[in-house]
Amino acid sequence: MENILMTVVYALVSLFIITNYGLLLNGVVRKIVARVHGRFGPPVWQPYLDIIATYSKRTAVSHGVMFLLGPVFRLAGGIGTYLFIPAVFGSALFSNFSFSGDLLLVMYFVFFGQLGMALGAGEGGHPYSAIGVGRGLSQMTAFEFPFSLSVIALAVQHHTLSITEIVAAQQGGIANWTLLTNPFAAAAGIIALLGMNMHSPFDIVIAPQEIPIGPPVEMHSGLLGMLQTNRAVFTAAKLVLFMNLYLGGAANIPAMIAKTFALYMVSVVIGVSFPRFRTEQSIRFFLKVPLVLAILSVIYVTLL
Amino acid sequence: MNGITSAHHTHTPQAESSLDFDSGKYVKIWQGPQHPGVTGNMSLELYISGSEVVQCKTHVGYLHRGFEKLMERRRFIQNFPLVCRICVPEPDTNEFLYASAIEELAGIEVPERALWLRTLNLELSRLASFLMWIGGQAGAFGLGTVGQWTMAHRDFILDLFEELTGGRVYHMYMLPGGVRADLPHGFDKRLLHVIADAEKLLYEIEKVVFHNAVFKKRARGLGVISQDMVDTYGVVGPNARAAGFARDVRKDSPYAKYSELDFDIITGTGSDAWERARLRYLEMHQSIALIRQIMERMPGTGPFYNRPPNVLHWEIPPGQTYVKAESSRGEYGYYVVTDGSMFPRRVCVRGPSYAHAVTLLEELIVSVDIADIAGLMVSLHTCPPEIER
Amino acid sequence: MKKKDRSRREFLENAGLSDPEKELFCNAKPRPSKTLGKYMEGFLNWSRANSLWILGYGTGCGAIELRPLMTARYDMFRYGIAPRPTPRQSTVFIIGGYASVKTLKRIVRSYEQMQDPKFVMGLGSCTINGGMYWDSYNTINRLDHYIPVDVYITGCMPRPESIIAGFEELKNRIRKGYTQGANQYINNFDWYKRNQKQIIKDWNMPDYNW
Amino acid sequence: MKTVLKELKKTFSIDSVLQQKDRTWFITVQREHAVPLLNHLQSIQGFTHLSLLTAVDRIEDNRFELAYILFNHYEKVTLGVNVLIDRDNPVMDSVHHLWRHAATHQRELNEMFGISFPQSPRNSESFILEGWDSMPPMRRDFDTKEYAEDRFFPRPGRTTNDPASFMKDKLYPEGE
Repeated sequence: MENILMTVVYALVSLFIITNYGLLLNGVVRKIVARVHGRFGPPVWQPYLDIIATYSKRTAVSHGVMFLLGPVFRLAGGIGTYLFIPAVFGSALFSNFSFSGDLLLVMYFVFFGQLGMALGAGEGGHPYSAIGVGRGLSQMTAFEFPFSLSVIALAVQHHTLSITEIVAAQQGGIANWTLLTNPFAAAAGIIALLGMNMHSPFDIVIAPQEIPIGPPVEMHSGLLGMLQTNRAVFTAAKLVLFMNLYLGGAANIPAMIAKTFALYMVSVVIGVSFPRFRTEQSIRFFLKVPLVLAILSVIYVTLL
Repeated sequence: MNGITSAHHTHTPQAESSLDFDSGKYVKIWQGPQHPGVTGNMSLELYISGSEVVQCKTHVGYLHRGFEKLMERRRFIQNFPLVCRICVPEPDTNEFLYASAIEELAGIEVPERALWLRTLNLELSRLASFLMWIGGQAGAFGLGTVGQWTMAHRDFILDLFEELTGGRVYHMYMLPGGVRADLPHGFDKRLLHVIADAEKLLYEIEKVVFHNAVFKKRARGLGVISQDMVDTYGVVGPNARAAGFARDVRKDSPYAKYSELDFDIITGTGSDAWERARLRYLEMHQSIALIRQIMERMPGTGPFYNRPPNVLHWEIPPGQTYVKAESSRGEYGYYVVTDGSMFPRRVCVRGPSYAHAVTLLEELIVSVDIADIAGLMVSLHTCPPEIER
Repeated sequence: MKKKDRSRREFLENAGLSDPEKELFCNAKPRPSKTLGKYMEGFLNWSRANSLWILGYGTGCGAIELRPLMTARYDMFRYGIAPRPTPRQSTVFIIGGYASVKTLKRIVRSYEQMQDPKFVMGLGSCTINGGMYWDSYNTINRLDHYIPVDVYITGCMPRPESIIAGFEELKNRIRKGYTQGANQYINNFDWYKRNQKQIIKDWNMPDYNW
Repeated sequence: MKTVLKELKKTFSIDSVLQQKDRTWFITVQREHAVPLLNHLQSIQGFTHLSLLTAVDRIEDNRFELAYILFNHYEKVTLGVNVLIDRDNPVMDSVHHLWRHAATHQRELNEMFGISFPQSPRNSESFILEGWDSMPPMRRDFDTKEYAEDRFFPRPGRTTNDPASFMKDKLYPEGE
């Protein structure tokens, strides 16, 4: 009994820590992007201020229950994703509920949030939200193919679907990481992560010049605040998940930060240096090289 | 399919009748005026099926200030603060045209050096406008980085303007009979320095934008202006040159000192967004070269201002004229009519966007993906204030 | 809201709309919003002052100086100011210079769709007294007759530095607690509406755009 | 250009010819000859580019003066065709079949001067103004100052200097 209580307390603590980490990560990334632009950029703690200011805005309009539930689902998706991943391998504080949920559950949570958001945004009634939802879901289906296939490759390779065991199988030096033991799967998964992170050229959902700004166009005050919180949690959760899957997890906090940051930098650097795909271009992109890589990874592990 | 308008159906008039907008197959979306992807303050009334535009009506007039009416009740000299505000990104063309029209009608001589200074100003403003434009073009496709760089460099050019004319955006530099001020001391060194930096930036931009696969994917085949559209739609400037017509007011009817500068007209083939972007990029290099030429060939000293007669009761004999110059968007024209009184009888401004942003855009936008509308508008380089004045 | 509130609610007649349209739009009359306790509101004001989101709507030629402001030369992100493309999420509405009658209609619409608390900055002399278009038949003279204005920035055009100074002024006002522009609008609702309808002839939108 | 004008004089009645400057000419033709003349100029004489179509309000002799500014890209000649039409019943034939963007100019003329072009598409739609209920603003007898002052709540305290006296003090203190 205490065991489960302690786990809950631990999970809440690690959730709190990971939220702050996500916020600071966003702040740092804004700084880095600003430097590429030749600017100083906002202070690192700007995301905190933005969230407080957003929550502090009053709201006078509503578009119905589903509209209110959309961001809730999104945030639930983000938190759920995180809660079933061991953030730090072997640490009781950061292992969350990873023993009780396997990779499939996490994958479900990754996409649960977007589906919930789609429902909520559709309720908003703004044409741009509808268009944005359509774009987002179609792109999501596109990058789900390589991602799922590379996950299947991992499962076949390590004979398990539990993330903890996948991480455990990668311990003992960089040579055991999936990045090296199964490079195809890693490549496919990380390219899928680019799409998941929604930086350029895959930021077709919130394309400010095209459909400002997609699904959250009607969201304001608390709802937008929830979305911002989710952006912090979900980004960190996704990075932790991919770190666990491909970069051999992390034995301690600094290792986790280093690896997730490096992983995120891929998206950011590509994001600042590329324009945006059109929807069908992005779908075609995901269904070409990454899909081939993913299939190769499955073949590779089966031949292994 | 998406994003590609082919020449054959763009030339036929829009088939409003064949489309039944009550059938529920089409969604009506107002893009703008409050929309980051619309250039300036105008709006598009779009009928889309899926994400593809089937019909568009442009709505302008959000920036209408009634310049032409206001000019009729201000004296000739009082109009100079007004004219430069007609086109915000590139005011010098307006100043030059109004001044030269007045000089022509009143028969005022302009000293040699003033003409050189005017040419310098015009070319600088062209370069500044182009820099702003390429940032917008890249930003419309989602590459905000280039915009950040170019706007900063445009600002250095604005600093030069401020040093030369005292105004950052609006200069009011050219008056009938010359220009207001001579070059400050050491201006040429600073100018050449800024130009060199801009040139360096352009080479970086070429790497980032024109060697970029995604940009190429987006811009190729977007908004093709076929050869036979150019005359019937009044397409001018880079949009026409990209279609293969060697038309440039600086060559066709030379003004200021352009007849003494050597440059040749850059043309492209098959005017789509990529070709236009490429062409404007080359024209930026060209105007940098022109500015260098001007600085070389400009006479060192000399008078730069012939004082006009007493501008208080300055009556210009009746007459009419049409003067034009090549702005960054194409032929910019002023039609000025005087009736011998102290006020102009009629001043009509012909902005190049007048044809580009209304008739041409309504044709090109058909069957374009809604994602490409911003890119299409920017690639036509539309500027609303000069449409409605 | 509570039951008794709903019983006391007043409704707008939305005279400009046709009957089928009347069902589409909410016709409730807006009501002033209440502020929280002193310290809580102070804390929120501090955060509001440090994260200002501009509505991305270049209503006039003043917008030309917003782009240098947003970009590398005068980097306004340093001060926590960022552009935002939708009215629902933005805090500051910058009226860039003169507002023609056609634009004023959109300005009113966007302003009413912004969520409380919201602030308005009038850019350039044209918003103060018409500037050099004071005798034009299509541009308004005084912006504060149509929407409440927090800060005016003079000049034509105002330099980016002066816009930044204007933002500092706005921040000071917010920290001091002058955040009730929306309530001022709602309390003098009829006066503002009368002024707006006097010059916007074809009023084909609801009286208050929720 | 002179040969072109000679040819034109054969078929159309040209009232006046004015060479404004080198390579810029203005001719005045009768209203009924205007559109055929423009058609001829575009298709045969190579004046393929319509720069501008605008009007001048000649209120003193109760006429509107339309000005079609054409440009010949081969001869590099600018030609302005002026047409005087009656101010009381301002109707003109459309040229949008020759130049598509002429329709836009004609919309603007219809709105700003009240000159109607019946065949021109969307001619009666409002182009720039919205909900305009007064006389067309670009007519000479429309006083924009008065209109603005009784509608737009002018801010008190604006002092208007008489430009003559004010600039006399500033610019020409010695007096000329």
